[in-house]
Amino acid sequence: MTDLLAILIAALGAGALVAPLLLMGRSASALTEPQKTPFLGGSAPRTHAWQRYHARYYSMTLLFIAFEMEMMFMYPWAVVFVEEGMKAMVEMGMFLAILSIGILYGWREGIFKWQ
Amino acid sequence: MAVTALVHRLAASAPVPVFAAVGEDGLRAVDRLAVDPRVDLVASPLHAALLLVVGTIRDDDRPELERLHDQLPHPRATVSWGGNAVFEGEAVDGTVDPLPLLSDMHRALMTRARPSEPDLLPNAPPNDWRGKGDFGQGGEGMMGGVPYGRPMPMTDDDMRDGLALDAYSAPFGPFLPQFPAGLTLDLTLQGDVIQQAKVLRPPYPQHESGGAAVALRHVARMLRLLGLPARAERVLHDGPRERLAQTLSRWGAFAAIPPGLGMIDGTDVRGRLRAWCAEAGGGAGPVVEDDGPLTDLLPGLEWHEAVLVLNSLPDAALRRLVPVPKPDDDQGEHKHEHHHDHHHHDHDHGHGEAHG
Amino acid sequence: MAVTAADVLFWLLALCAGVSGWRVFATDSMVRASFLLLLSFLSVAGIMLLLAAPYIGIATVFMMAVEMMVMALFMVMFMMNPAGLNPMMMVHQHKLAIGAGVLAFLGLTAAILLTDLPSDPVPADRAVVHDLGIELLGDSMLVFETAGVTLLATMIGAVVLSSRRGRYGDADTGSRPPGLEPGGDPAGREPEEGGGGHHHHHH
Amino acid sequence: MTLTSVLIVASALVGIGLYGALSQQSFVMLMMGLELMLNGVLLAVIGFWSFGLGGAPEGQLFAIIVMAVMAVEMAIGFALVVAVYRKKQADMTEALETLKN
Amino acid sequence: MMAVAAFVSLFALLILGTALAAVMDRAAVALASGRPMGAALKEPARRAAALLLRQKVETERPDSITWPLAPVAYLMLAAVGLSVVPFAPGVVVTDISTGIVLWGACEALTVIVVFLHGWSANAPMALIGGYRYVGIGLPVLLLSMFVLIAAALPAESLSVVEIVRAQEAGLWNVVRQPPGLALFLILGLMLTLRGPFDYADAEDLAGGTKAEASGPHRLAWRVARLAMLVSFSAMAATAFLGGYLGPVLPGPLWLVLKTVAVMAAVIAAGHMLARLPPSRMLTTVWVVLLPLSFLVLVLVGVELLLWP
Repeated sequence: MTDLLAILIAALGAGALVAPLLLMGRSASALTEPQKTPFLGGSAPRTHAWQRYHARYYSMTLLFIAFEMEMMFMYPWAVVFVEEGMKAMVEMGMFLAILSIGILYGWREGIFKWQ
Repeated sequence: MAVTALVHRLAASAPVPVFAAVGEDGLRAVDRLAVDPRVDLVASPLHAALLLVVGTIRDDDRPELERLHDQLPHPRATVSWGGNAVFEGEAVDGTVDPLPLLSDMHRALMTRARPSEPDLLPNAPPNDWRGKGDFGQGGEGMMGGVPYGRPMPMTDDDMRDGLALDAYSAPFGPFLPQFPAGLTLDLTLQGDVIQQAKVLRPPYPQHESGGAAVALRHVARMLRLLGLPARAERVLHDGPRERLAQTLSRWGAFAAIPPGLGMIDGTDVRGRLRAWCAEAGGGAGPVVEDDGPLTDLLPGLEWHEAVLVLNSLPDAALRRLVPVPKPDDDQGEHKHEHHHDHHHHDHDHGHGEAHG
Repeated sequence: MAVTAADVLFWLLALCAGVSGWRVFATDSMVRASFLLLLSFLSVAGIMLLLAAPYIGIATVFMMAVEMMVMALFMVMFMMNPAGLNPMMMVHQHKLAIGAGVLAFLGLTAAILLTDLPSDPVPADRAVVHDLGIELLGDSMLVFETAGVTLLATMIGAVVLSSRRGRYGDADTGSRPPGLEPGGDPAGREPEEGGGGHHHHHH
Repeated sequence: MTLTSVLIVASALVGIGLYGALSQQSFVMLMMGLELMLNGVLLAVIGFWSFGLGGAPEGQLFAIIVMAVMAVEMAIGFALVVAVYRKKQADMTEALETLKN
Repeated sequence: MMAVAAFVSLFALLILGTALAAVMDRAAVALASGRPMGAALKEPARRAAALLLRQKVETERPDSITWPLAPVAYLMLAAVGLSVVPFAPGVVVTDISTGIVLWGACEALTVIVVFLHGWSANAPMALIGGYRYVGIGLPVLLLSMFVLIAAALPAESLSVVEIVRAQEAGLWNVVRQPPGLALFLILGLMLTLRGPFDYADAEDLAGGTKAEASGPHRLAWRVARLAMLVSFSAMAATAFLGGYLGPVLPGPLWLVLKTVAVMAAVIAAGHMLARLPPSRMLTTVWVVLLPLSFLVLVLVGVELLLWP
């Protein structure tokens, strides 16, 4: 409860520091059409830039979300590591070794390159 | 009010944010300006207060220059330095140092002593869209029409992984600071990978015969693109010297360039950077005998790599690698359009794309 | 019954979770939809903090932040009109869906109200993260290692399905990368000969 | 804030998620509905754990498993989307023609 | 009382630190490029004033909610990240038991914020910048979480306060795991869009996600980036350099000194090495840096097993 409140106050307080910068001048001077053209070195774009964007690392992101799940287990593990000693080391070693196979496989398949 | 006055005074003494539109024989002057701490050469017109037109500008590039001018946020002003004065703004002779004028104008703009320059292009959207379409947004259905003035990109094949997503196709240049000055490429991108490249306009000749100073500026430009702007300035500041290549490799400059990138005549970008370094130390510069075309080099490259390739080439070779535009292909059409009425330039493209 | 600050926070967060969850399906922009869903998760994470679950609550934030980031990437990749420039209504069986949603809510609420819920709150001084660690390494060790294997299988499956050399064959069959030099060898991996793959557009 | 109120909020999330999952045509939007439902499940699990189980670690473990299920569902779901798109260049669960407009 | 002191410290460090970071940034540029350093002190204020007076331009059809939201959220995340850092014994905004998890959540949300900044402008350069950044940012998150977990191992807790206490009782983490700090600095470069990890706002994209931002908007983005640098540096100083611990001087001063030192290191590192093309960097992060962070974890683990 106090944690959440403290975090919210810190966040909102900081946000209030720059929010005026983004609110100022919104209506003051009307923008003209040529001003609003996105920058392409002088040329005008033909289409909107928003598109079905080809993120070249899409396979990597899928591997990433599966691999990242291991963080959920690692944080509690870190808390009890000293207490559990060797057992913790071995179990997490096994867990990470299993997941590392996935990374090696992904590497072999070339997913860490731009597709 | 005291605060406002303070802000104006502080702003007036800030380094002058300048966007440089480089024309024929303008590069040398701009590179000299880049090392001056009183000037901030910025990469986007939206970050600039002054538009500096350096060297002679082609008539064809006038509409682009005007658009660039209008993209500068108010308060703004134009200075043309050498070459043909293109706007009514201030003009300086090529032999004169423009810095005092730039500083004065910036000061005047920031203290509101000088009015901001109005737009040069008419205040009209690229396509008429207001009130049209199903929701008044100018679009039709899912992908059609011109929502908010422009059509949406359409699907196209992908050369690398075969996932046919939307291809972004647009002319890039002629005043893109990361491209050789004047070069205008019609690029089709899928994500950040170039699928097709077509030269619309060649780069401006810089009439530079080579030599250590030119090589050094090339090295500096490459370093800036590799994310080392301060190092680039250092290189220019320290002047020509030997063993520059060793220094660069300590900074990881060679390691950062993929081997085999932009291979021409058996030399890649890495090799050419090495040759630039050698030339800066009194050796021989990069030799590019092949004559292109440049547009074959770019497809398949990711944006950052493509920019590196373009900037690794010597001026003369670059101009040779760019195919001479034939009068009968659509190169001619472009010129035609500009001469007639550049305001309708976007229309034609827009509609062509929407139904394509 | 007195309303505490915790209650106010709870209902605010609950409102935020619900409204942003609903807006996910009402917005045109896929990017906004993804991050509205994230906002719903963030609100729930806030509620979890109130529920004395500091670990699960905050871990939800980082897990969901990256998942929704990836979600946004894929939404934009595969949805037509990803930014919603043309407003659209991509729903079917709309009334049925609303009915099912309302029914599920009412049914579950009724069940909750009619059930005699257990009451055994977490003691304030309980080291919940430590407990979880002990549980993972002790009694639930098998669950933990099974999760490892499952995640490995997921990783491999995702790579096999999504990468260019998936089990549906080379994705670049039929397309040949250009040469590094004119007429030279292709850049990148060369597709195998004889691939009949042909891409067709739906426009 | 009682277990009842937490569970009602959770069931509201499940309800909205169910609406999304049933009404959306596109596969990726359908996944968003599923995620929202799992969000409700997650909240319910933590609510139970917090109010009804005296903080037994199994409750947290169950929440982690729900999250793992989400991660697996997403990774495999999107991989399938990619694979299907490669094959058919379309990701709709229904044919495009039936779309409005 | 302690809570008030903590909030005052947080905002003081955030605001003054940001100003100092701006000066240091300019000084570093001057130093690295061989210019006179004299102007560096005043330049940030002058540049800020000049940005304040310029018009804020929007593109034709931006996402008008997420675009201005991005800089605000960036700064908010910097503040939340800083809220787990203790300024002195007992003076901390939130002594949450899962402090490093909260920090990790802030990292992940930062990636989203930068992406949104690139996406919202509906302009090609910004879009490419945002997307490239996500590709590199996501795997770098993994690195940072591994090294932070390694830093938390001796403390037997995820609380940042406990991590400092463990360093008081034993060794500073930088002594125990020097490569951990080095890897964590990479995260600093990534979070603050600097040098070799600046894929979002890079020069080759005419400024990337900030290419279409002008005037006050650009100022806000710059401020948020620098504030994130302060927040990151304070976190690195706390997790690896003992935070407020130190002889003679009062604790908060030590924290400030260490924060400034880390800030200087991150700024310097940003000017040190060339940026790889994103594809090469992605491979490097997964294949070289990630195994390295595993190694750090294993070394710390073995060390703790041998000398508990």
